Formats: sequence, C-alpha cells, structure tokens
Amino acid sequence: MSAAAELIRGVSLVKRFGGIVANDTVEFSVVEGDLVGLIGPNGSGKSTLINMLTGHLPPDGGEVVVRGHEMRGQAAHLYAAMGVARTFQLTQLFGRMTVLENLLVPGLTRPGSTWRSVVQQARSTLDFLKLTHLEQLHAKNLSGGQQKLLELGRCMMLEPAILFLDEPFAGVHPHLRDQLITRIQELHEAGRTFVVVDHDMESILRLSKRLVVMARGRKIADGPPADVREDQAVLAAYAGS
Amino acid sequence: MLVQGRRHVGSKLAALVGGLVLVSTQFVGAPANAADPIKIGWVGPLSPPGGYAEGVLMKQAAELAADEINAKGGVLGRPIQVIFQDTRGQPEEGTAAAERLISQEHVVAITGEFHSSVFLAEMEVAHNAGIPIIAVDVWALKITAKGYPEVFRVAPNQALIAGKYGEWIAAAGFKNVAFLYEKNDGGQSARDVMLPILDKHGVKYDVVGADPSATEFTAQIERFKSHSPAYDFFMAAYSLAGAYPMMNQSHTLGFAPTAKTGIANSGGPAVDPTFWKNVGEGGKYVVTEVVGLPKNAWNDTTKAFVAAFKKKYNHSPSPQAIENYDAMLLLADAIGRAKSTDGKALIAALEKTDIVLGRGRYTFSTGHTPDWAYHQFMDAPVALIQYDKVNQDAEDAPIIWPRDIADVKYLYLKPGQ
Amino acid sequence: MRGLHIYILLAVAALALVFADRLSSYWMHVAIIAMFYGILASSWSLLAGYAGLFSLGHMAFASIGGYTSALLVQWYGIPIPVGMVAGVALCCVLGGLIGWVCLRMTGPYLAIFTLGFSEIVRIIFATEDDITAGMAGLHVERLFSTTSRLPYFYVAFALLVVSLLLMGVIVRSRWGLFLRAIREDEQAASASGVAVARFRILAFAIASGFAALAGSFYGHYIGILTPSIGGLDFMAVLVVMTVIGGMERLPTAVGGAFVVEFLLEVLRGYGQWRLPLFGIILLLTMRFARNGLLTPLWLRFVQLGEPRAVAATALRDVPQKDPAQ
Amino acid sequence: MTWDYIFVQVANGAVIGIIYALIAVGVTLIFSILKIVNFAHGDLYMLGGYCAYYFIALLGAPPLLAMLLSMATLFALAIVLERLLLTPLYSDATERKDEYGLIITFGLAFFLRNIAVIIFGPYPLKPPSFIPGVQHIGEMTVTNDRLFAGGVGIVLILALLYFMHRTIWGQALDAVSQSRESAAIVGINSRRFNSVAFGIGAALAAAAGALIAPIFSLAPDMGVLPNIHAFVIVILGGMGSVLGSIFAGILLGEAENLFTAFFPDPTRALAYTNAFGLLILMVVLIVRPQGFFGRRHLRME
Repeated sequence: MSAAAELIRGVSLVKRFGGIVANDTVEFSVVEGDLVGLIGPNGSGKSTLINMLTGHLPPDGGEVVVRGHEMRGQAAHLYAAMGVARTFQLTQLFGRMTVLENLLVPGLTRPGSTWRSVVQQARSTLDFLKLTHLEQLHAKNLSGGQQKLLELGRCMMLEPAILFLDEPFAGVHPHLRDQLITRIQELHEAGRTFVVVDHDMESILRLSKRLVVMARGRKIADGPPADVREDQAVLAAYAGS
Repeated sequence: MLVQGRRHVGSKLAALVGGLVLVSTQFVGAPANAADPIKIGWVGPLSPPGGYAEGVLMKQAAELAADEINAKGGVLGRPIQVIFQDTRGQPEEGTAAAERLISQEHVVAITGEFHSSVFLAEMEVAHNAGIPIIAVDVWALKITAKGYPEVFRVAPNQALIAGKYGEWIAAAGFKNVAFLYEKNDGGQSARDVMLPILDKHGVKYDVVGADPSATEFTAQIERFKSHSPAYDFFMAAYSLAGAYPMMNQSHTLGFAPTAKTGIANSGGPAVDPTFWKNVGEGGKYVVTEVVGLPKNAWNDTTKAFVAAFKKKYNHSPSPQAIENYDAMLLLADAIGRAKSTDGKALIAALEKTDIVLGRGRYTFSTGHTPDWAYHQFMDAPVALIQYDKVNQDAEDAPIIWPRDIADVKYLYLKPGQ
Repeated sequence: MRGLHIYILLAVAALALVFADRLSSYWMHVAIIAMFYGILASSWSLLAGYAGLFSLGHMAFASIGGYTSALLVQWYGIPIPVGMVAGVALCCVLGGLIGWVCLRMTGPYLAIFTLGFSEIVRIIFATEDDITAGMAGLHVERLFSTTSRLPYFYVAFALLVVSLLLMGVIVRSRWGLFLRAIREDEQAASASGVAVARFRILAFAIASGFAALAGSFYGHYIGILTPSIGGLDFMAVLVVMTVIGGMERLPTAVGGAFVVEFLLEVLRGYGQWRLPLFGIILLLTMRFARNGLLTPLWLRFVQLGEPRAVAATALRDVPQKDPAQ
Repeated sequence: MTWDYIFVQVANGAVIGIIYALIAVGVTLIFSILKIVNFAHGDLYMLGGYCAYYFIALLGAPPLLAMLLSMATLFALAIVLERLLLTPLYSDATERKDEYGLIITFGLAFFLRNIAVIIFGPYPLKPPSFIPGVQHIGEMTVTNDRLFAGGVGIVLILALLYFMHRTIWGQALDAVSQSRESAAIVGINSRRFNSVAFGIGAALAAAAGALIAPIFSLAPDMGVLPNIHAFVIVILGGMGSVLGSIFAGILLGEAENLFTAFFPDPTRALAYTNAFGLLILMVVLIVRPQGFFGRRHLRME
C-alpha cells in the first residue's frame, strides 16, 4: 500500500441471492487519488459489489471499512455522510423535482450547511456541468445524457471523498459521453477519487489508472490497465462469456 | 409587459370579488314568506354507512303523508313541503343536516332519523333553535331522558322494546339464553336493557358482540351449539343486513329455530320487505317485534296507509314507515291546532296531542319519571310476533306478547309442535 | 407587486374573521367542518403527497386523538385543551411507531398495512363499548358552553391557520425537500445522504399529530364521537377531497377540502347521488388532471402581480429560504 | 371441548377458506400482470353477485348459467373500465404508477359502492340456491351452497392454473407478468394482455359474487369485507402466487374460524374475528413481506 490514505476497503465480501453467489469473498480497496475502472461481463457481480461498498446492500459475509470505520449495520445515508457518493446503473434522479432541487438535497444533508451556501454551491456545480440553463426544469424532462451529468452533480454536492459511478456511459450520446469523460477527468485532477464501472472498454481504458476485472462473482485481476489487458484469466473470462 | 400584467390582475381580481359577493349571498339566510309552503325537515340515513334500507322506507312514508295532507288542502291553507336530508348515519352530517334545515330552509319542525347517535347530534341543533323535532325510529333512552322540550319520540324506546323481550323470555320459561348483538347503538342498548331483566328473573345468558359488517357466523353458531348446558333460546339484536346470513346460518346449522332452541331477532330486519326472500324456511318460528298496531287492532288510518303505501311503492311498509307517516300527520295536526308555525306554540300543541293515527291513540307524557318518559309516546305499540308460516306477512303472524293483545293461547310455538 | 397572493389571502382571512358572525349558523357549521377537513387533508397531503406515503390510516389517528382527548377530559376532568394536546402527543408517538414498523413497505403494501391498522382501531373502539360507548356514540364535553357556533369558528380557523403555518414551514424547509426526495426515489435519497428512515417516521408522526388535532377538535365540537370516524368511509371522503384539490401542495389540498365539503352541502338535496358524483370526479381528476383540479388555479394565483416573464419561470415553487435556520 | 367440535370448526374453516381464496385469486392475477392492487375488487364481486341475481330474477336463467353470464358481463365491463381508467399505467410518462393504480381503483370502489345503493336498492337480496339443502358429515353440517361454491371455486382456480400454464394465451400472460419488456421483444402485445388479465380477474370476482350470494345475501356494501379478506390472503400467499392464494385462503378461513371458536373471552370472540385476520396481515407484512408462498420479491426493497 502506498503512502496515500486508504478510503474504502471491502474485506472478503460475500453476497448470495437464493442459490447464486453474486460475490464470493471479494477483496477490494481504493486509496485516495485513485481512478479505478471496474469491468467484467454481465452478471459478474460488479453492481452487487458497488451496492455493498456504498451501503445499499448488506453483505452476507465480510465487511466494509470506510476511512478506517467499520460500517457493519449502517444505513446507506451514513456512507454518504462519510464521503461515499454513487450513481446508479439506471439513472435515479428525483424526477419531479427541479434540476436545482436535485442538487440541493445532498447539499443540505451535510451538517452545518446553510441554505444560502448550498444554493450557491449548486449553481456553481450546474455551471461546471453546463446545465445552468435547465435549472428550473423537472429532472425527468432532461435527456439521458443530461440526467447522467445531473446525477454526477448530485454526487459532487456531497463533497465526497470517493465517487462510485455505475455504468455512467451506458446509453449516452457520444458527444455527451466525451463531455462526461472530460468532467470526470477534471474532477479527478482536482483530487477526487473515482471507481467507474462500465462495459465501454474504450472509455474505461481512457480514464482509469487501475483496472479491476470481475467474473462469476470473483475478482480475477487487479492492476495497471496495460498489465490487465494481457492477463490470461481476463481473456479467458471474456472469451467464455 | 409589466403594465399588461397588472391589467390582467385587475380583471381577475374583479372577477374574484364578484364571485365572492355572489357566493356570499348564499350564506346569509332570508326570512320566510307567509305564502310559501310550510316546510318540514326530514333527516335519516339514505346512503352507507348508515342504515339506508330503513331510511328509504321512512322517507317514502313521509312523502306519502305529505302528498295526502296536500291533497286535502294542506295545513292553515298552505301546502306542506318535506325537505329530505341524507345523514349517512354520521353525527356530523346530522348536525349539518339539521342546521341546514333550520337556518337555510327555515323548516318549522323536523322528523325522521334511524340512528340514535346521529339523532343526539341533530336534537342539539333543534334544541338551540327551539324547533320541535320528532324522533321516528331511534330507541336510545338518552334521547328523551335529556329532557329537551323540543324533542318528542313516537318510537317506543329500548326500555319498552327490549323490556318486553326480557319479560317474555322469562314468562315463556327459557332458562339459558345465547344473546348475540350487533355492535351498534341499537344492539348495545338492547343488551343494556334486556340483561338486567333476565338477571331479575334468574335466566342465565351468555353475551356475544359482532361487528356490524360480519356475515359469517358459522364458527360462532357452532360454538353456541357446543355449549353445555345447551341454550334453549337464541336472542339476536340485529338491525342491519348481517341479520339475514345470521338467521340463515343458525337455521341451516340446526341451532335455532329447532325443537331445542327458539330464536328471536330485535331491530327490524325480520319485518322488512325482503325478509322472506333472504331467509326462506329459516324464517318460520322466528320471533320479532312489531312496533305498530297488531292487525286485529288496525284502524282505518292504518289500513288506508298500508294500502296506499303498497300501491305507491309496490312493497309493504315497515313499522318504521308507519312511525314516520304518523309523525308527519302529528305535526300537521299540531300546526293546525297551534294555528301557527312558531316553535313554542308547536311544542305546546304537540304536548296536548290526542289523536288516533296509524299506530293508535297518540299522547306524549310530560312527566319525568322515569327520566326517559318525558315527551315519549308511552303507549307506543310494541308486540312480539312469531311467524308460523313461511312467507307470512308480519301483520298476519300471531301475536304472542304482551298477553292482553295476544291472539294465540301459547306463549311460544315450539318447532315441530 | 411580488407576493400579491399573500396579501389577497390575508385580506380574505381578515374578511372571513370580521364577517364570520354574519354567516348563518348552517354555513358556519359547514365552514367549521370544512376547516376540520382542511387540517386532515393538508396533513394527509404532507404524508401522501410530499413524502409519497399513501396511508389509509389517517382517519384512524383522528379517531384515536378524538377518543383520547374525550376520555381524558371525562375521566380526570382536565381542561379540554390539555386533553387535545395529550391526544396529539399520543398520536405523534403512535404515528411514529406505525411509521417505524412499515419502513420497508411502499405503495400498495403500505396502503394495505395502514388499512388493516385503521380497521383494527375502529373495531377496538366499537367493541370496547364499556369504555368508548361504541357505536352508540361517546358523549364528549363541548369546548364551549355557548350554543353559538362563532367561538368554534374562530378556534377552527386558528387551528387551521396554525397547522398550515407549521406544515408550511416544514415543507418549505430542507425537511420538505428531503420528504419529496424520498417520495421520488428512496434509494437515491439515501445515496444523497438523506436519513430515509428518520424522515419517514417523522412524516408519519407529524401528520398523525395533526390528524389527532383535527379529530379531537371534532369531538369537542360535535359533542359525540362514534368509531366510524376512523372508518373507511371517512377515509374515502378525505382521499376524494385531497386528490381532487391536488395532493402535492398544502394549499390545494385544503382548497380541495373546502370545495368538496361546500359542494357536498350544496348537493345535499340530491342525497344518495352526491357520493357517486364525487367518485366520478375523483376518477376523472386522477385520469386527466392528476395534479388536482386546483393546482393550475393555485399556480396562476401565486403568480398574480408578477410580470409574466418572471411568472413563467416561477411555475415551480423553489424554496427561497430555510426557516429551520 | 370434544374432538368432534374441533373437527367441525376446522372443516368449516377449510370450506369458507376456499371461498375466500376464490375472491382473492382475481386480486392476485391482476397484481401479477398489471402490477396494481385492485382496491375495487370487492365491488366488482358485488356487481357480479347482483348481475347473477338479475339474470335469474329477470331472465329466469338457471343459477349456474347466470353465474357464467355474470362472469361474461363483468369480463366485458372490466375491459371497458380498464381501457378508460388504467391506460396511463402503461405509459412511460406516468409517474409513480403504484400511486396511480391505488387511487384510481380506490376511487372506482368508492364510486361503485355508492352507485350500487341507487341502482340495486338498499334491501339485501338473495338469489335461489344452486343446490338447496344441507349435508351432514359426521357432526358437521354444511349447506350444499357452500360445498358447491367451494367446489366450483377449486375448479375455477384449477382452470385458471391450467390456462396460465398450459395454453398459449396463458403462457403469454405469464411472460408479461415476468417482464413486460421481454414479452414485447418476442412480439407479445402486453397492452392487450393487460385488458384480458383485468377482465379475467373481474370475471373471477363475478363468479365469487354469484357463488357466494346465496350464502351471505347481496347488499351494496357487501364488497368491503371480502376486499379486506382478499388483501390478507394475497399478502399471506405472496403477491402474485395463485397457488399461494389457495393455501392462504384456507389459512385465513381456519384462523378466523378457530379464533371465533376458541378465543377465551366468548363475548368478544366474534367481534374481534376480523381484527384477528387483519392482525395476521399486519404481522406478515412486518415479518415476511413477500408472504409465505411468494415465488419472488415483487418490488419490495
């Protein structure tokens, strides 16, 4: 482990659905400043892993440690309070609330936040995402790509230490996808840590500094993208699927 | 832009104010005109959750009475108009209905109601306004016991009805009674009056309450059947639709009426128009009360009413209907004698009532002993009948109690005898 | 002129207070009952409209509040307002408890659960008649000994205004924002740091408290309480009122209560036809104007006096400040 | 407390339980396809009962034919209602479909119940028995109508299961119930199947109404209690499971019967019977929200 502080660690995480083992003793940790790509074929357990790491799914075995705190039995909103933000595979916005309100919600959950400062912060976030002109629109009326951007903005409003992005590029127009990648890169350069899950190998490879590959509920590779690409197990997993 | 916006607002405001003024004229009552019809208010349940089945019959009878009065030229040279108000069996709707009748419609008197709890709310309004109100089919003792001068009751009350059952059960020699009552005002007050009388006569009993919406009694009746020593009488106090499945199940399960166990229901359904259609064979030998004159004591008014009602509505009137019919005629009589529609004068005239109508000779007690006697029609006819044939009309069934008007020798006809 | 609608509302309220004694006793009663429903509709809208918790147990809390206050006053002779406060407090606790128990339920499950709860409450009140007098009706001490309805009018008015102000503060604060976020997407709300469980419980507790307030006032006004106040029929009328008005805003919910109660009275002469008529209106509202019939009117009203350009963007009521600060 | 008594109570509980299940399967079917809880089901049941009554009283139809005619009538009526009221459920533009389905069926129930008072009149009606008379089985006495209702109920439920699992239409319905999207991919027009499912659900309600009318009589507000019973059964049996509904129906019938039969305070036993069923409902929802026979979580967290 490098000098950088460990932000989140999953220790031998296990999750079963009925008879299916969705995650089988998965070890996963992210240090500050990292930009991790998480890939794997459909049903390999990526989303399950993310759901456990962000508190949305209680693990059947193992535990999640966020910044040194053991999180067993804690509700999802406490993960958020600890600086763990996430987006969802299918965008989950507050559809009949305005774009601005969507950003106010996470901002106002932070202790000590004032309405005035949060509105200010939300407006600058909208500026950053280039969504300012849509401020008063209901979130459900945005296009798919704009919704992904807004969801990213909602994460930013938590001023998180780490962001989990679950398939941020799925179904996004190429033009907006480039914009999304740019935003992520800018944020990363500003010091944010990311875990990005996607099928879109090209984008992932463009983005990530470290690549984690999952297959059949297990982690089969973890390392710099260039190394992982050559890994036999990975090739086999993709060929087999 | 701004100016345009303002002008827009102006026209809207004007419309708003105009609307408000228009609406507000609704809210302030106007005095009645002497040439107008005399308005009489009617309150009662016409829709669920109230006992709308009885309410409709009462309403029909009141309509019939008004038609007849008007056909004879009305009262004081003015026609009678009945204003009907549905109270849905809810006290707050009763208050609203009574308020509306009194302060909007300017009725001179009110009749009707089937639910004691609702009548208690209505009579407060009438009491405050000094408008006479005649309780038609509400049995709670509290109604007349309150001693409001405006409140009169043509119905017998629970002391007069349930009391008769208690005395009869003891006299007929029943020793062990299963008492099933519906958890509403009628059932509860029947229980409260009847049980002390059974106690007094040393009759043993077990009491079971039921939710008024219940229709499945099999388990309960089996439980009755398994009781040791066996019950020799099944007394039910049911006024709503649950009575029919209850009697059906009691019959088909072989509990009552049988040679071992008799059955009675107090509350009305056993004399309603669709009784036989619903219970069939199970209705034979059922004992129930008739809160009207026995057929052998029918006078011309009763006969004319029954005939007219059947002709107009194509089904038999219930006792509640006759009560409501009489209540209307009583009011017309009182208005005629008072030569006024003033509340005080009407109350005074009602107190001096002495007239023979569909349920016999009406007078209202002015004494307070017992407390429920005040303004109660003390001689309100109550007879217990027992059907001895299937599809028998209530008025053709033999009267078994009280003994002075009974037209059969036996106190109780045991099935199979 | 910004905020013209507030001045208009204040003026109407002032007029209502000043000219209240000109109302006939009947319309005063209608107004009082409308305000009673207004408190219920707005608090139910807080629960069902804002937080998305479609509870059918709202009237059960009104009945619990009513009976609690009535019985405490009867047994211990405490002043009526103290009894009402006790009823409200009890229902806040009970409401919170129900909210806690049904944390994992959504949509129809929650509706069925609360339906079960309200029926059980009704059955208990009807069955334990040695305490509650059952369906015969519990005699409740009235708030005032006078026969005039005017003092009740003022009390109902004050209760409605205070309730609306309190609830208004809540829905315009961050709490209101969180409740709406929970309604839209619980998972996303929790991912945004909203303590979903806490706010769901809170919504139930607060709404139940207001229901109890309305219920206890009702008892001490009418003077008689029956278990049917907590029954499905009352609940259905409440749903009709709130949905027709617009369940996602407090003023439209209250407006719905006023309009429906007023129409129910105007149409009283039609007896049995009244309720099916409102059934149809409810269906049509849901089908074709889901936000409620009064919502567009209310949005127009709020814009009164604002230049149109501004008005167009102000269609959404964006919270301006946080009163909780 | 003899064994005979226990047998009688248990047997009666089973009979009434199957009758309850018949009311509930319609709710289950509609839920599994349309994903809404039909709050108006009890009122469709009421309409079905009245329809059968009038087919007998006015057209002189034999009871069984009247039942079938009533099922057909309600099937048609339900399809009209579904087209008029439920179409927004299938549009992506509709937000919070749960809530829409809830309020619209709740409103429909409110409307039907109150209009029924006007149309059918307030007096309870009772159509003639399907088969008059009673059967004695040991100490147990049970009317032929109950046995008939239970028997036909089982036949109808089995027919429904056969239809769902062995016919093309049923398979398609089942596919829609599993996933609307996948069904669309293989060319199934889920729109039409929604109508059919709602219609079949209503027809089952009508059958229940017609079968039960001779037992409990008809009244405009007769649907309220069966509706609640149906919810208890559907929750107990697991939303969307037809077989679960049968088990849960019998379970509820037994629970209520045995409660009435053995609750220590006889004064309150009957009064609290319905509350007991509801208590079971609440406890199940808290402890095991997917029910006891549910084949899968359906939109529960």
